[in-house]
Amino acid sequence: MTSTPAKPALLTLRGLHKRFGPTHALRGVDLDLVPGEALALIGENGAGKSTLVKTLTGVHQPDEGEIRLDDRAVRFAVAQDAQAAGIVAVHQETVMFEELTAAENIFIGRQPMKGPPWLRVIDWARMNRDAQAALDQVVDRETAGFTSTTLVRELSLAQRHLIEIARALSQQARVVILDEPTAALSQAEIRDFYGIVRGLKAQGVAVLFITHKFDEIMAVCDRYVVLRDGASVGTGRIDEAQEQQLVALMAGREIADIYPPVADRRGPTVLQVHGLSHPTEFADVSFELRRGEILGFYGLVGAGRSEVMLALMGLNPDASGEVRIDGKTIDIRRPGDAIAAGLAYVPEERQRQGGILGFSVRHNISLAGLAGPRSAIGQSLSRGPWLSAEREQGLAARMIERLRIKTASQDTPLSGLSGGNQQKVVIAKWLGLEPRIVILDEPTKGIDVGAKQAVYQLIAEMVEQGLAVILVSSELPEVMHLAHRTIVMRRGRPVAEFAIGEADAETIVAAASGLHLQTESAT
Amino acid sequence: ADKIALVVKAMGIGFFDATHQGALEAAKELGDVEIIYTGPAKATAEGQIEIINSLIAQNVKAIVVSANDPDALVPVTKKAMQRGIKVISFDSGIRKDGRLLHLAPSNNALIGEKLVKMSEQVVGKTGEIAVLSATAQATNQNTWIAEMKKVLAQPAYSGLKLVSVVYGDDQTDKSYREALGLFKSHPNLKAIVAPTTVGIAAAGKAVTDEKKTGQIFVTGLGLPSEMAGHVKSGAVKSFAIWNPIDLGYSSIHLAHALVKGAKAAPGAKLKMGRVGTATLDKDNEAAMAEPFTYDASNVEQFAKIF
Amino acid sequence: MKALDTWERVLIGLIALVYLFFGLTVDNFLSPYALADSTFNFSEKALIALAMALLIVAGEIDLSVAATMALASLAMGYAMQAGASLPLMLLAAVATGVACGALNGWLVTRWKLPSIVVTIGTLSLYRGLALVLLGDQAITGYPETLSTWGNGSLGDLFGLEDPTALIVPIEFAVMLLATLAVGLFLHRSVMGRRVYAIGANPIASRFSGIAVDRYRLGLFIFAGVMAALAAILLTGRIGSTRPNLAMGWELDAITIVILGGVAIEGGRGSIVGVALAAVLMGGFTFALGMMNVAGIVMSMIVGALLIVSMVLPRWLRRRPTPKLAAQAT
Amino acid sequence: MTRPSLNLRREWILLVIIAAIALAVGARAPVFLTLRNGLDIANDSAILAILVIGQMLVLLTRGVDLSVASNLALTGMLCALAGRAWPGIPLVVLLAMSAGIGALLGALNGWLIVRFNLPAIVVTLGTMSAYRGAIFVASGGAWISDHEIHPLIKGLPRETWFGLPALLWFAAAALLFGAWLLRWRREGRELYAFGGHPSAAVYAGIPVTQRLLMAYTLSGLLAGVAGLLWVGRYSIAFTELASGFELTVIAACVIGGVSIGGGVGTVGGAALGVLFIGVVNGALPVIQVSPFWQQAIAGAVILISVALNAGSQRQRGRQILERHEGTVSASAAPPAPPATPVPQGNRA
Ligand SMILES: Nc1ncnc2c1ncn2[C@@H]1O[C@H](COP(=O)(O)OP(=O)(O)OP(=O)(O)O)[C@@H](O)[C@H]1O
Ligand SMILES: Nc1ncnc2c1ncn2[C@@H]1O[C@H](COP(=O)(O)OP(=O)(O)OP(=O)(O)O)[C@@H](O)[C@H]1O
Ligand SMILES: [Mg+2]
Ligand SMILES: [Mg+2]
Repeated sequence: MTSTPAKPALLTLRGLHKRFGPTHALRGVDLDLVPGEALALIGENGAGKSTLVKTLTGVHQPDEGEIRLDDRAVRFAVAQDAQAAGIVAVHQETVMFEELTAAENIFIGRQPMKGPPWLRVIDWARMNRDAQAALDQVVDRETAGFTSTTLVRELSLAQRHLIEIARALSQQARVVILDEPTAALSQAEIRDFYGIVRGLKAQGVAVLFITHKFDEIMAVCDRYVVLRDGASVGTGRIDEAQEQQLVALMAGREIADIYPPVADRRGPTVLQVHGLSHPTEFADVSFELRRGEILGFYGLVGAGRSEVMLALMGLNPDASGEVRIDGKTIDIRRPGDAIAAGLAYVPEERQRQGGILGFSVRHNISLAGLAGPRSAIGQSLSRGPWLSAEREQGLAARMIERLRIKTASQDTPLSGLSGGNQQKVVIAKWLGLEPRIVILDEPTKGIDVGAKQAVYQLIAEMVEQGLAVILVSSELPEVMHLAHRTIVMRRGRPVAEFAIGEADAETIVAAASGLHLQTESAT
Repeated sequence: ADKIALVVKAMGIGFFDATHQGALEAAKELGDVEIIYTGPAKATAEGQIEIINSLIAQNVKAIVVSANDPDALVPVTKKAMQRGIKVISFDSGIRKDGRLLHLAPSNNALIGEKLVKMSEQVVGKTGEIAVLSATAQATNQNTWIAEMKKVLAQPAYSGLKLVSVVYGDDQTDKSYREALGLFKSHPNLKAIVAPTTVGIAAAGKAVTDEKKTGQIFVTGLGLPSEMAGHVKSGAVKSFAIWNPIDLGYSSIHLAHALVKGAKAAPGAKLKMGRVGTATLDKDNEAAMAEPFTYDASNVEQFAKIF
Repeated sequence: MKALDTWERVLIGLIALVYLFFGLTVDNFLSPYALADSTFNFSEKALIALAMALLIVAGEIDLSVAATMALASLAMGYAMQAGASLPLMLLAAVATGVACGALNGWLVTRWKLPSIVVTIGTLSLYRGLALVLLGDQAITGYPETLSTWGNGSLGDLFGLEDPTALIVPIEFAVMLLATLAVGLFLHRSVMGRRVYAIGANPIASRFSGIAVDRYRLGLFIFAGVMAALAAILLTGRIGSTRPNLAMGWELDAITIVILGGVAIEGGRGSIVGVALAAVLMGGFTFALGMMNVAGIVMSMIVGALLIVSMVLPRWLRRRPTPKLAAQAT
Repeated sequence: MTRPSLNLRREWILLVIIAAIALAVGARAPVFLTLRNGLDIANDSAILAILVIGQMLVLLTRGVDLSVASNLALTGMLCALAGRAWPGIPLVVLLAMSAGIGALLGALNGWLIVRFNLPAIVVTLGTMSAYRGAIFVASGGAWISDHEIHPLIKGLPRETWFGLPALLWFAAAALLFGAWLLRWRREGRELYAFGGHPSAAVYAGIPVTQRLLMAYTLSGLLAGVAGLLWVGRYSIAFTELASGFELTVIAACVIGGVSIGGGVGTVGGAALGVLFIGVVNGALPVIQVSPFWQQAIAGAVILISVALNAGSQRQRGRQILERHEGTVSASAAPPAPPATPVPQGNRA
């Protein structure tokens, strides 16, 4: 199972440890990066992958252990030290400066200078040119839709990711670290991205690639290292590895099929949406949802699905259209109205929109129950206007048990949980309200296989109990396996609808991207 | 020794530092008196109330105040008097029921007249004058301006025209800007009367800076030490002020007399050491002396004193 | 979110220290009269500090509270001059407070403006309006009842034979009541929990169904009401209204709130801490006053105290410099 | 770098408003439109401009420096004391002293903020009182008045160089320095970056601590120099000098479009903010607006200008739906990918 790299390693880690107060995030990581190879770093949420990246790039300092570059021990006190040593990273959180241009984002801190030594100033012209060249490597200038002088705040999430990759490329790096760089990219862009990684390898760069998607690992990586609970637990060559085996390593147990069977017990229609429109984001969205049904919303990133869901929740004040629940038209102006009508929304951006990081797990779980002014359970969580500590604790305990949330205690702040468990807390917040319709927006974005399976299991249980579920997802397998019906959106409009098993992947992607694909054999 | 507190409008004002000097002189003369010199950071009534509260707690024998607000201090000084502390006001008074007596630095009517006379001296029989005052709430300034207006209404001064009253808030930069504003909005202005030590200095500066010396004159109430330079430059011909040292000195004598059992009642005559005797009027008020005029002949000499 | 945390214990310790130290070194500092008088230094400020604490916990700030006090007092004075009865005068003050707070809240919520900028503007506006309306005049002649509220003790209020029997000042009692009420609201009520949530993450709060903007508006209005209450007491205490009433108090109130352990970035803090900080600052400045320390030096000491109170716990914990990255994650 | 058209537009609007006010006032009082008056206003605004540049650097980092006015007064007082104590002191030494003391006080703010990770508003609130009190301690509460101020200090603001008052040259130098730093130097760009996204700045390898220290130190330095000029111009130094001026400085920044939220603002805009305040302050006495109105008007102006600011910023955003023809606006959303099919396959 273990394998030594073919060439001498460029960067070696031995016995790396990192603690955040009580959290022991890294407990002994060994890893070798070799020029011209891509190493996949895989592991469940909270395994410590991002912490490792931050330690490697000088954002954090290791408590113990050693980083060797070219066989010499090094220490990076701050991020520039690592950059100077040729180690660059695309971090998991997008780190963009919205008010600066793409070129400045690419060259921040190392802008080309000109002029005599006593009056060095930024060479804007050269910087813009060089930045454009770096962008051209990453994306076709025609399809990019922006240039090096566009302000980043005008760009979409995917476009921002492209700039980050360009930033990494422009640095003459010897080691490039990519922490889930594809999370916001469309299928087409991911394919371009493969080309970029291959190009890097050809130039002799050592690549460390972090992702939760196995097809990406298979496509570009040469070796893998599995991280579990902050320790490296296995390494080997990709071409000798089995997906099942990796999953087992990550989870520390066997995981059979991650998609649970979904029963078809669809009941009467609960939700009818008619002609939902918005001046700039979406138009003519109409659909129906039945009890016990999972309705998928598929589309490329930025297709407008989230905006539609925000409108349903009364979070999009400019939207108009008709929404009926149980045949009764309801007027949703603010989230409180939607919640009172039995809707619940697990938003896409977990940390920004979903949970309150500084609040304890318990307070996060009880938040919606205490917030909804007219919700039935809101009454039972409190005594009139006063908080009831026992009831709150009771609810939190039930939810932690039911969703198998891994947390030290109810009082742990949400920020102390791994991504997958944070997601479960956000879901628990809504389940405590006993809603009738649950909207899950990219519920498995950036969470590991084990946590994904748990979320799918939860969805299956929800429909079992007669809930209606809307599942917004950019992962095709997810909607294809779980949704009874799938609506495909493109550029703010629903463009197609498929029942389960009715269409194959190619057809659905074609609808989503608006392209008529020639079927091509697998590459 | 008996503790007597001298509470001023705000710390760090030259005028009051001079009264402190006088107070110390009186204390030395009287022998058994200890002076506490204090005041708030900003010239507010609230700040003075806090200070008086803590003075009450210290069991001082007497409190001598120059009030930032004649009414606001009444409740707290009443409380002090209930607890046996003698409260008098000086310079800027407290309402009648909030103190035993008030020692005015001078007679308000006399000050008003003085201000008008000094401007007539530089302007002549006819011409435009303007007032640059302290804050719009300042009690004594407002009284003096009112008195000035009364004097100006007399036929003898019909040629003098008061064209504007502006407020520099006792801030140098604002007073300076207000003075510049006066130059612009009143091209024929002949004199600026500033009955406040901050304002008169700032106005003098503005005149010098704008090279309007000889064209516009500044007059009003100022301290010799602060005004000597302006008199020399010619921006100021003459200005007036009562003697703050004597004012502090006399107040302490009065307070001491009350502590020693003298009664403050209309018509009472109280000794003020070397300054003489104060006679209380029907409101238990006494005035010290007519303001004294300073000009090139004597300002240098007094600048060394206050 | 707990009411009694480590910081509150530190404050209690400091208060004990201040009263012990000055009690031993300054004559009369611990006499009942001095203790009662010292509460006047902070009672009204504590009232606006309570409202300020709620705002800061919710991630907002109101620099215009003291200027609102001036306008509220002014309204009360005008009502009196128009011949209104005492209840009507109070109503006028409160209505003015509500209007000022509502304008702040409306600007912040409707126009999505940062409250610090809005209230710098309204600070000038309200103070300026008071100047426009009152100019160099003052309003005096308030009814005796008002003066009793401002200056009297509970003994006076209950008409006890021997007024020394209960020398707790009415203002201090009002402050204690208000602390209790605001404390219960913030720490024990559902709405208080929502205030914390809004301060900690306004977006997630809105997504969870909290009517964030209504709460913000409500808190600004509450600040206006508390400013009106403080203005009524202060006007009663000093018996006059001037445009520069309570000048600069907004900074004192913020200092109390910060000293009380409320995080300026919102989401954390307790009312007990704020009340303790008010007592600490009041007692400390009163003691300095009894030692005849100049007012400006006193404010210098308070400024230094504010910084030390924040630096000290971090210094003692001896952590390495926290990375700024940790703030955003 | 293409600045977005929106920003430019609001600067033009501000300029137009300033011009309109000047013309309107000039119509009532022609003296307002003379060169003399223009110079007066510029002279009056010069010190404000110097302070605004410093404050802007700090605001860009999401911070705020409430202690500028106290710093100004303390430095000014110390310089005045030094001038009184050593009559032979050369001007260069005085200038270096003002810059040095100011920078030191600013650096203390910065150090407290970065070393203990404290919010700037609280730290500078504290130092605002502390520095102010230090003036009292240093001077014993006394005024240093006209004849005690060193002639060189008094002379400096009244100097004329190349036909323009020295104060204007100081302001111009500060503005140019600001523009140079913020537009042409990495350090300046990094302030924008840090203010736009503090944690990203750490990842991007920006030396965050140094940059913050730099911003506060420069703010202090400029305040110190402004202190020397202030004391010279009004030839007086006392404890309450320039008290409350920090709010005017912040107001000028805000009116000029520098965001309190960090990362947004231009030197040109800030300069216009200063000019605006200068023109309004200069106009009110000239047209004899009751002095009681001045503060209320200042407040209303701040509110209106930030509301306008917010209004113009709200319109930005993305657009998913295709736009109708002819509605292409300046703040264009990224155009859609072309419809021409790029042959490609997809495997799920
Ligand atoms: N700054 C921090 N302070 C405290 N704990 C932290 C910090 N950063 C990470 N952790 C904790 O360290 C552990 C590892 O987190 P990390 O982000 O490295 O996981 P990951 O493998 O990248 O997960 P994911 O796949 O969700 O990105 C988690 O328990 C996390 O809560
Ligand atoms: N450039 C951007 N700037 C700011 N927010 C963005 C940007 N791009 C996307 N978002 C955020 O993400 C959401 C995008 O959702 P949208 O409805 O546009 O597409 P979608 O089909 O849900 O795709 P996805 O959610 O996968 O991005 C928006 O609600 C917005 O909050
Ligand atoms: Mg990660
Ligand atoms: Mg989405």
